[in-house]
Amino acid sequence: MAQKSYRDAIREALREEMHRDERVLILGEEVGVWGGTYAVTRGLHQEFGDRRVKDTPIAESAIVGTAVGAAMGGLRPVAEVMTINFTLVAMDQIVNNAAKIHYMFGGQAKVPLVIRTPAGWGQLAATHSQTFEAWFASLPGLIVVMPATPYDAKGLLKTAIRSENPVMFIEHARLYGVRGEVTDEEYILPIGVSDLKRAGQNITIVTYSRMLHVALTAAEQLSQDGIECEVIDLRTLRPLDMAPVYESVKKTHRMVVLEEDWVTCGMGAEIAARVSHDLFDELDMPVERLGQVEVPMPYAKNLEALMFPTQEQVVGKIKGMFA
Amino acid sequence: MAQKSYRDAIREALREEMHRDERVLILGEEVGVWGGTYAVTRGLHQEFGDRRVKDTPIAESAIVGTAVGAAMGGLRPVAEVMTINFTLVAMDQIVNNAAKIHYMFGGQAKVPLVIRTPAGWGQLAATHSQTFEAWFASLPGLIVVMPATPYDAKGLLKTAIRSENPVMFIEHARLYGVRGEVTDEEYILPIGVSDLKRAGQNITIVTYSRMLHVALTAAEQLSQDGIECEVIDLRTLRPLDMAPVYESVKKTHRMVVLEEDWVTCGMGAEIAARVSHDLFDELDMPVERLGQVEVPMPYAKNLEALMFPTQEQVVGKIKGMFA
Amino acid sequence: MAAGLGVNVPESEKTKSGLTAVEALDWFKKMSLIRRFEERAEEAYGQGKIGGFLHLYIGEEAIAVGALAALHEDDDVVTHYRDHGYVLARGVDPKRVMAELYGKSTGLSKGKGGSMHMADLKRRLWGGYAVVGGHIPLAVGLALAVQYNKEPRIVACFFGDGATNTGAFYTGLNIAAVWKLPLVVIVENNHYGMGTAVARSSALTDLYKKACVFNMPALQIDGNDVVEVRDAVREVADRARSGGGPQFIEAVTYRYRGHSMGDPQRYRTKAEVEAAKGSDPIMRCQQRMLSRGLATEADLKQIVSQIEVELDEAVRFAETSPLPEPRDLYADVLIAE
Amino acid sequence: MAAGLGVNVPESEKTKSGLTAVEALDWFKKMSLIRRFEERAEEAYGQGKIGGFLHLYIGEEAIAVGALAALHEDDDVVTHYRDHGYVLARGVDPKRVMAELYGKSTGLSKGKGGSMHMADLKRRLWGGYAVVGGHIPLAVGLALAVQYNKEPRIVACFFGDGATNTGAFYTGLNIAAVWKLPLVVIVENNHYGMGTAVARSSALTDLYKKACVFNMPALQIDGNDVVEVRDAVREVADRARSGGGPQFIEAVTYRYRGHSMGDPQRYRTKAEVEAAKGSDPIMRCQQRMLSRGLATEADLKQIVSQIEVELDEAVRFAETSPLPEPRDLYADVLIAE
Ligand SMILES: Cc1ncc(C[n+]2csc(CCOP(=O)(O)OP(=O)(O)O)c2C)c(N)n1
Ligand SMILES: Cc1ncc(C[n+]2csc(CCOP(=O)(O)OP(=O)(O)O)c2C)c(N)n1
Ligand SMILES: [Mg+2]
Ligand SMILES: [Mg+2]
Repeated sequence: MAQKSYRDAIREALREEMHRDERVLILGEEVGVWGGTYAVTRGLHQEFGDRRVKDTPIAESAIVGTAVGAAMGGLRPVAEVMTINFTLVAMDQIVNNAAKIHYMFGGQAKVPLVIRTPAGWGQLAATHSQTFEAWFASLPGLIVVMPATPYDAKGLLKTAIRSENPVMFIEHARLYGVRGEVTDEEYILPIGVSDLKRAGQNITIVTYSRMLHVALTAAEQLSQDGIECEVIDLRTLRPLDMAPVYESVKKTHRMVVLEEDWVTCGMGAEIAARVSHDLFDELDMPVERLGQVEVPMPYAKNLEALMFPTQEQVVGKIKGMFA
Repeated sequence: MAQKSYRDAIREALREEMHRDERVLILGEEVGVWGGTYAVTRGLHQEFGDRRVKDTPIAESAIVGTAVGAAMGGLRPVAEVMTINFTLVAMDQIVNNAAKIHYMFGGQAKVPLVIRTPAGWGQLAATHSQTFEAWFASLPGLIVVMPATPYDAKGLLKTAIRSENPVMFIEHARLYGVRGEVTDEEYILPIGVSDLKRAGQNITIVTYSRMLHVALTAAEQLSQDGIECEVIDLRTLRPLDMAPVYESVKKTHRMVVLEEDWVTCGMGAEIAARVSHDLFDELDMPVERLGQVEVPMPYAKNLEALMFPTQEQVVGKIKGMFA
Repeated sequence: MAAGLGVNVPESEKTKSGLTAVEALDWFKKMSLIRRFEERAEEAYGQGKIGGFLHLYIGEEAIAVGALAALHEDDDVVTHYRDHGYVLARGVDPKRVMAELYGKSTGLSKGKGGSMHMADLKRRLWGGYAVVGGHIPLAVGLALAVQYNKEPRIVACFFGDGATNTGAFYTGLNIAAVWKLPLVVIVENNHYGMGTAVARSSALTDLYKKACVFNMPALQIDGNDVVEVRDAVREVADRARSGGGPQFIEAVTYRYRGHSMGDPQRYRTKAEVEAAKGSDPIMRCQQRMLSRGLATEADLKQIVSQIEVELDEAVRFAETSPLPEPRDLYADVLIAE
Repeated sequence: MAAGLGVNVPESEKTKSGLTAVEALDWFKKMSLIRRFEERAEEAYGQGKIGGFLHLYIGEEAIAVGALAALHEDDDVVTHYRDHGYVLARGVDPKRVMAELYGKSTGLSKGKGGSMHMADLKRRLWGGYAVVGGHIPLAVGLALAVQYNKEPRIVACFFGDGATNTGAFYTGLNIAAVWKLPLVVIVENNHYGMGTAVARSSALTDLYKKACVFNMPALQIDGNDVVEVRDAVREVADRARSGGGPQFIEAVTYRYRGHSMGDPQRYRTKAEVEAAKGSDPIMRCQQRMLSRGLATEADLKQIVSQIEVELDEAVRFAETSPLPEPRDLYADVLIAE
């Protein structure tokens, strides 16, 4: 096992799949000569050339639409949308074409497409700090993956590229530098399987993407106070694999959902609604949700710092549940 | 009181506000010469002329963006997006401009804009039968109104036009012909106030838009079996007025959320999560959610008929909760 | 190569290719089939047997027929929602098209798509698309796949005048131009996008001129002359096929019917519509055939009556075909893996 | 009126208007202020005092300064995120701009917007916008409001070469053209959108030619000649103001710095950047002033040192201003009613 960054793990997945399958190509803004705004595709243009690593104009709807068409036509495009904020410009192509073409024509066409895009923030202000995973997770016909670790990111991206279905693959700009174990052997991971990231018997934390790391550090801290958190990483947001969550809550009888998105109508709402319904008699107390403060993102660093649940807040919330 | 259609009530609101305030103008595809695809703006172009009723090219992002700019510049535009499906093309303008401009510049600019758009369906297939209210309801900076009756539609639209804030005003194509009481005196209704549409003590149905009517007929039928449903119409989806819901559930201890959207990550998830949390000890049983089958919309009439909760299904579900 | 608005356009004598009787009969038959098919569909719609939107192509038949005659069988075709014409012109059995309109399981898209979403992948018909302009990037992507695989094919994409005001039109075709993709776009200028006349929605009204912004070769042609359409498309398709990059055609035509069923048509006069019928594509094809001795009145009558038989059969097939099963609702959302 | 890529452009003698010493000194001062302001900001960014994206306008100063000199004080201005130049050119106190970069409550947007979102409504600066092209329809809407109210004002909208490939650019400007709105758009062609050269992203590389699709009058000018910019903008603004409809200017320039902080700049050579500096707008303005006797070396030195004082003050103000209060997080989401 080697320690690799989330960025490098994703690049390895792209590179390996491009070597494995001649039909795989990358397209997006600055993916080629620049090497990717977040350096994810660095070196791939030199290695694979213009044909397989294509810089595009600033036109997300056309990037995604072109990728959908190319996928229909037999290629395996990996389209990069520079940040998830710009998927707003491509929304019609994602929702109406990527997610519906297979169904709408009675199963004739397929769209084996991956859209890679990072969520993230860092004094980028209101329009550049958003995260819309719950929107995508509401769409039948689409698969939504949002990995938190280098290992998961690599294994899931490889599976996404091999998938016959359209996959929204949501990365996180603030995870690119995070390192973790990634085996040197080739591996893939199944889409649609939640992952137990920490075992514990007192309370279940359900989370995904960057918030997994907040959850894990909070869990360590809580452990010192004798509260053992079980931490479940959803990894795939559509289809949702709730089985490990249910199994866990049946044991812990307490649950917190932790997300980076606004709470209202976020993923947490869906998870909380399902657990509150399906495990009505198992819960000792209400499911708690922690997420982003419900205002647009401000630029000022001190205000931005107030926007997301911190380790302290998670610890505080959970301690409160045992008070 | 006169009986008026939802369509006519909306047109009256537009007409009255245009007479009241010279700054109000309408723009959108086919709003003028054609008189509105759903005949909502019929006659207004003749009455108010090209200056105040403006047909646009097919370019929803530019329609909404232009309306945002016009609102910033001191007008009171009412932009029509022909159906809510086409808001996907305008998503960046709605999310990043309409909803954020006031905040992003520290409160300097304001966007007193109304975007009118109908949800709906009727053998229009996958791309033309969607409803995204939960997406809009997740956005700080935006107000989301979704009225179910002619009376509410008129009163809320007038308030929306007078509002200093951007309002997403979501109508329903299958309600345009529905008639209801509308007083002849001028009136406005407050945004952000849920409305008790039927009193009952056994179970609470929370709903909005077209599903209100399904809820009300189901409630009549259930009444014959001795189950009295309290039906609450949210009317505004952001900000959410939960007080009447809580009051009701404290009395009934049972709740169903009924929506036309896909259940996963829909409005119902948010309502269910809040009630399950805030009224944990009040609920006799889990909150139930009823909504659209989670597949893209098929064209065939017999399949489409299977997509939405019917009166029978609501009755069945609720009877089951008392079995 | 230019046509006016709904006035009698003199029969073009500029046709470069000789017209054979076989071709002419085929085109006459196809145009007539499309027209009569749609008249039948209109009837069925009136009887409540077809639902949703039904956009008729009546008056515009020469474009689909002429263009598809020029394309190779394995060239890709992507269209907007006014799509019955292309599908029939490519030889799809009218039975399956009518069954789709009826929402039957035997329909071209298994009853899932309806009028606006006809696809037949075996014939490389990639579908009709209902979001205006949204399919243009798909065609660009299909052309990218063709170029990537160095295939000798091209992609043809059809859409209306109104679509030339969408973002997808500009952003998609710019990419096609920068990457020199094997794509032919055919704008069907039928003078209106719903009720909005071109001049009320577009800064340029000669739509072929919009190609200037893509630095793309462009032609304006009489879209009601099937021969002119065939010749023009053949010429530019050859260019696209041999590495000449994307090509742009504006085919001027006129829509006789409302935009869809139930259009109040306040935006135009009856007289304007009647005048446009003076350059009817089927009539003009017929006159040319007769005047050049490529067919007799009897030949044409026979074709027309054959079409009625075929359409009776299509309607019967649609009427008697089974509805989709409830379980079909859940089929084809995702491919199982 | 045409400029090449980053090579020595001979000082234009085609200037139509006489240049007064007052004007020249004002412009020299503003351009120098913008440049030095940004160099200070760059420094502060290096020290971690400014965060997020910081897009520098260095090398392009003549456009903001020339254009705003031509506009009336009450004309509306809408810009993209590379926006420090416009704000300073319109006379906003550098203190408040620097404070915004520092995310302080005294900042122009109260610390909510940062570098990319500078607005000052009192000066009809409607803001910098960070979604490429997304602000163009806003400018169209502001122009609609002007037209609607029959005001004698115009709207000016600035954006980059890359933005001319977005859907918002095409769909927005088409509406402006159809409605003949009082709008002037100024494309700052600095040869790159991030790392993508114009020819790699746009089918047309002379960007003023894109106006063809809007049927809009268009000019290509040397964006590094402040006089040429002022004259051109004055001319077309007059036209727009007197009912001539929207006007299009491509101002050719060059960005000296990376796209934002931390750009590896693999897409161009150092030599290219150095060559471009040969036609530096400030240097050219200075040379012109000296050669025409509009100022002495001493005058210019004095201006430059005044600027340093002003900027010291701006930095001090930014450093010592209070942070926004936690409760400010919740302010200005919606207007209370
Ligand atoms: C993005 C979008 N906006 C609006 C519509 C509604 N709509 C359907 S067809 C149409 C007119 C299209 O006109 P044109 O492109 O000229 O094609 P035609 O119908 O004339 O063949 C409109 C506005 C839509 N389907 N998609
Ligand atoms: C819709 C969208 N896509 C991508 C980006 C990322 N991005 C920010 S600036 C930029 C380049 C813009 O280039 P140009 O318009 O030439 O302006 P310049 O930066 O050169 O002044 C890109 C791609 C964005 N902000 N918005
Ligand atoms: Mg048309
Ligand atoms: Mg640029």
